[in-house]
Amino acid sequence: MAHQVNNIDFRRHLDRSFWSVTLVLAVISVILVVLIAIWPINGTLAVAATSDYGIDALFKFMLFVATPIFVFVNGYVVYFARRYKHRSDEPADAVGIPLYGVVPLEIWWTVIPVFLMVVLGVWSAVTLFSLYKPQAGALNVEAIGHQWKFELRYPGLKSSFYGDFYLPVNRPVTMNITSADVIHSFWVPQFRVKLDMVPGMVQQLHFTPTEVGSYPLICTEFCGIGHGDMRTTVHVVSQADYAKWFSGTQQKVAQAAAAAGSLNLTAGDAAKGQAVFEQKCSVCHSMAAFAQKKVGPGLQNILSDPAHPKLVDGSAATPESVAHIIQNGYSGDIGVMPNAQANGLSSSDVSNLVAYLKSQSK
Amino acid sequence: MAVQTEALGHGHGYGHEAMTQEEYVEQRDLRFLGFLLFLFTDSIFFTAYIFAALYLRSAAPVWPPVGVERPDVNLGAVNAIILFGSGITAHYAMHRLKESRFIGYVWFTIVTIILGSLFLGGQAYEYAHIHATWSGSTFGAAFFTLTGLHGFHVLVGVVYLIVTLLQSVAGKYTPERHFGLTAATLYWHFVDVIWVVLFFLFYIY
Amino acid sequence: MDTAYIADTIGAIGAIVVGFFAIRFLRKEWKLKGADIGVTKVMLTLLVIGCVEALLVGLRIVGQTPLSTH
Amino acid sequence: MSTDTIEILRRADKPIHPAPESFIKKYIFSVDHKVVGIQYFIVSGLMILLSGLFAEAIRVQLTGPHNTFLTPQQFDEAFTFHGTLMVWFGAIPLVTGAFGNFVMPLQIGARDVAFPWLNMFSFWTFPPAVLILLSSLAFGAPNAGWTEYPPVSLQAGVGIVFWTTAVFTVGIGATLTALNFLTTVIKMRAPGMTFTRMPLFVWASAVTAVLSLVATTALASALGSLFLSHVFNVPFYDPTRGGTVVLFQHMFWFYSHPAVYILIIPVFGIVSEIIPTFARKPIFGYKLIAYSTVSIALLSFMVWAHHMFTSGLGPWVTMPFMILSMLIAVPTGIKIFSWTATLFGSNLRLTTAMLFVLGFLSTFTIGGITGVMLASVPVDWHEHATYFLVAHIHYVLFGGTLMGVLGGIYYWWPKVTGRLMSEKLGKWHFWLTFIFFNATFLPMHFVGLLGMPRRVAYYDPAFHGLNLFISISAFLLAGAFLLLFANAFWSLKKGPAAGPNPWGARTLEWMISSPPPHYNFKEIPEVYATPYGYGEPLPYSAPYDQVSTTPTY
Repeated sequence: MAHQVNNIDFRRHLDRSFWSVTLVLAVISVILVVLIAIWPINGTLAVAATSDYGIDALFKFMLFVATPIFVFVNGYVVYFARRYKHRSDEPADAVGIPLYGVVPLEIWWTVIPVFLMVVLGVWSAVTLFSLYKPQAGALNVEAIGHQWKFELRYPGLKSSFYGDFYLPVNRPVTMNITSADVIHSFWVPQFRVKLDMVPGMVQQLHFTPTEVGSYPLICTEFCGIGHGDMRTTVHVVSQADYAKWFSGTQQKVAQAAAAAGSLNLTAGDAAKGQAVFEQKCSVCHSMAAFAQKKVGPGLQNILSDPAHPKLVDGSAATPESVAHIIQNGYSGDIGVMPNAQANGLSSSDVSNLVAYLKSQSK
Repeated sequence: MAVQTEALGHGHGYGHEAMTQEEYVEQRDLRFLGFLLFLFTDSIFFTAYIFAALYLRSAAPVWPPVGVERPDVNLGAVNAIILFGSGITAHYAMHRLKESRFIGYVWFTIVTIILGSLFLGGQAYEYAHIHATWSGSTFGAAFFTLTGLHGFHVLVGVVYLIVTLLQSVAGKYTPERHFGLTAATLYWHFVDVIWVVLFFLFYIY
Repeated sequence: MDTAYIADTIGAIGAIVVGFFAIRFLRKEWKLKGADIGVTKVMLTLLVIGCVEALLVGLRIVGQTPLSTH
Repeated sequence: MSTDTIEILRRADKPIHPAPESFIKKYIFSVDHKVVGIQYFIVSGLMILLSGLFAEAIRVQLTGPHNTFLTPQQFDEAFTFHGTLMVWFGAIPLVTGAFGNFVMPLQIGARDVAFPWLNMFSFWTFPPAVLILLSSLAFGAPNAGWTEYPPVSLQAGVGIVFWTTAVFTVGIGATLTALNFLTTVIKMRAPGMTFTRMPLFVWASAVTAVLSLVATTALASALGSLFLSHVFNVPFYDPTRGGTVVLFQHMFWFYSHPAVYILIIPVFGIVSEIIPTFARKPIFGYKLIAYSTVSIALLSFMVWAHHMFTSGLGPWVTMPFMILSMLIAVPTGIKIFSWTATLFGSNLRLTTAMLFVLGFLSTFTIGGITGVMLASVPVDWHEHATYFLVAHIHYVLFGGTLMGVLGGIYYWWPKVTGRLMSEKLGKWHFWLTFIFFNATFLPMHFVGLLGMPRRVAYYDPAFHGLNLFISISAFLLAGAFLLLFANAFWSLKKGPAAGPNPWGARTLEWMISSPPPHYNFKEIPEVYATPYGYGEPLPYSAPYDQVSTTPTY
């Protein structure tokens, strides 16, 4: 009962009808491929940064490969379904040709896809590595995801801000992205770049905006009930406009800082500091001996404990160095502490906190 | 044909005792394969957490993190040897039963149960004295999750051995038919060798 | 005497004894056939590795933390 | 392994379990694989309906860019329940528990699965899991999507505890079913049925069982860690205490990528059964189809990180995952080409089941192609977590799994119930499903590429038109399912008797009466060849070599 494979002459089905359908499908594929080739992706979704060219070409290449496969599979399915449909004048138990397989054909449709995938894989890998390559003289911008807004930090701006931001055209940009709470994502469709903003981790995105315009910055990683509205705008502008915006923002930030009050450690109020401590700090710190940890160390006697004359960052414990850590945060072996910005502490909050810590140190 | 249908429709019980030896062997082979697959899938459970422990370790600048201490390695080794030794006694017990030396089987099983319980006691002592907490650090998270899971397996194993012991005293197992014991012994071996990996992971590496 | 020293001695001697029996069983079962024997062989081999671990700890070749006194 | 070890279990006077007499033993706590299969079918079918309702709620919300039909909170719960119910409570139990249980033992000529009691137990983990999950709606439902990435999932209330417990419970059943099936396929095949003579659905079931065995326990550990994080504040995923949130994604996707294949491989099996039956010719390249199933399964364990290309793994980690993911297209392509080639030179009966399978070929091809696009990291950077991804997964899981399953329902319905369904209604059902499926999910590719992220309750008004079109198509797609229920109802009431083999198929389940008797096979057949030799005598021992293979529907 063993079956003889390929023991029938299937070639008589490879007749004129079959080949003309094949030809039609080939023509359709070629037309579609040409249409894809001349299709300006730019017209459908604007291209506004350099990192995209490789990606769009790759996308088109995939469509080149995929289109014939799709056309031929569907075309043959429809053609076979019509040509070989059981007719009412055939006997009820009529069967098709006993064709168990055609080994050369099976080898071909294994080998060709492997080849295509290797080409695609190598091309993708080359593009992938180019995406991770930093550009010389890049503008370093930090973006931090919050529930549900983007915080931006520019070098030269003493403080960060939320919302719309500006990038100079034709200057390489390195975006340093992270998150303060849950996972967010940084996506500008027109730049074709997207990376997750992962808490506890900084990722870099490299690109050069090439087209002046305003583009949406969208969070694509689900981040809670505000996810749907978590978007802002990135404005790509000329160098001159960028300089104008930058100095304007610098002033605004400075004014805001002035309004918040500069850091004056002598003016701290321990009672107010205690309230802030209980609200903001007590999640991670207890007011007990240094060794009694919650997340961070216990903070009692921090300014006078002989067992711990140094702080986690190695500096001697003084009101100034404590204030420094509260303002700038800390990240190292024993954990991560967010900075004053992320904790939502104003300058007066910091000085009140230092006063409170001082009052708790013998 | 009619007779066969009748038999199929109203088959008599297929209980353990009613089986012929050939039927028993057939059932045992099926169950043995099923039990092996169970052990395999259970080992994946540990593997996933071991992967997690290694991942957390690679993410930490120092391991164990500052302020956290590993469990005491010397006592850990003694405890490990207690568990490994119980594997040997379990193996002896199995052999005694196969050789129809029933009293030997009972004694070795009792020793195995005692050693297993001793190991659990050692674990409890360790938990009480370690300078790490479950929620305090990633080392604690990995350590307590994995050793807790293993301890749970040991506990199940001890209960399993007690049950098989009571069953065999009641005369359920014979030198020819003792799949339940084979399974219990295999399970005990499994619990043993998991500790080989965990001991290395938390005490030595 | 230091408790760590006692623990080490017990661990090392125990490892040698248990390892000896494990290897003996392994040698006995090596020639036997059968699915359950095959699995047992794997298990016993791992057990021997465990004994080597414990022995190395007992001889203070590996393992970082000495018995803490507090 | 030899199959002769269970010779006695095959003897006519040794049934694997006696026929039940009481109602409870017959229909509720039944150990018969056929009854368990039907129980799975009913419960998972209900779950799919419920999940579909959640999907429709999502689509109602998205008819307008700032619709107020649902609050964002409710919207998040809706897509979480949609995904969770569909994956773990709908599709996986349907393709493994229902189809696997009913069909696989019949196809290998066994009287039941290896462990009938365990099989019953597996099923009875399922309804409690459903209850646990649904009761979370009363206590603060989980709302971070079916993936439940921390930290956002840990911010939610107690719902996450219900969620992990429910999925854990249903996972126990899935693992035990897999263990059971694998033992059954290895040990209980009819004499003469070597591995290369097994029907392709049996190949698919066995490979799926291996996937479930390895992956489901890994999921259990991921769920466990999430549970511990929430209940005992264990810092696996808390970066402020040294934890790392990406770890969960590794643990979750190590399961959930194979899970996609747990969903689709049984459907490959269903398709491989239906195509030769209605093409009336042997399946093209039997061995290559079987081996490509195995290679898909092997590859599926090495590609999990392709769900995490934007999570910050770095180029050297993502690159191997990318290339391995692309390679999965090769065995998948082999299957599609082989099925298409089977139609060549056939004598095709365009029944409803066959139409669904042809629809499957068309839509699954699109899903496969977009899969390759998502596998390439640079392109994935643009497409990840947008509606392009939503479109892709629905082309694979709806256009693939559900189309194949619908084909399977129309195909095996007469075997299960003994009655035929209406072909006329069935064809209407197919065409409406096919048209509105594509109308629903094809435009999603475009909105995604143009910039609409997934899981948003509000969106850019620029996409309003397309979203409205998608929503209306989705409502009509749901409406098409009413035809299936009408058809089933009609068939149970008035459907013509099917006879043992209405389609003229050649696998073993069609050699016995419909519905099959309690003991399946009075005499266990001996098997001489693959079942797909249309035009040749049946490859079974007497009396099964005398069954008519002339279609009678």
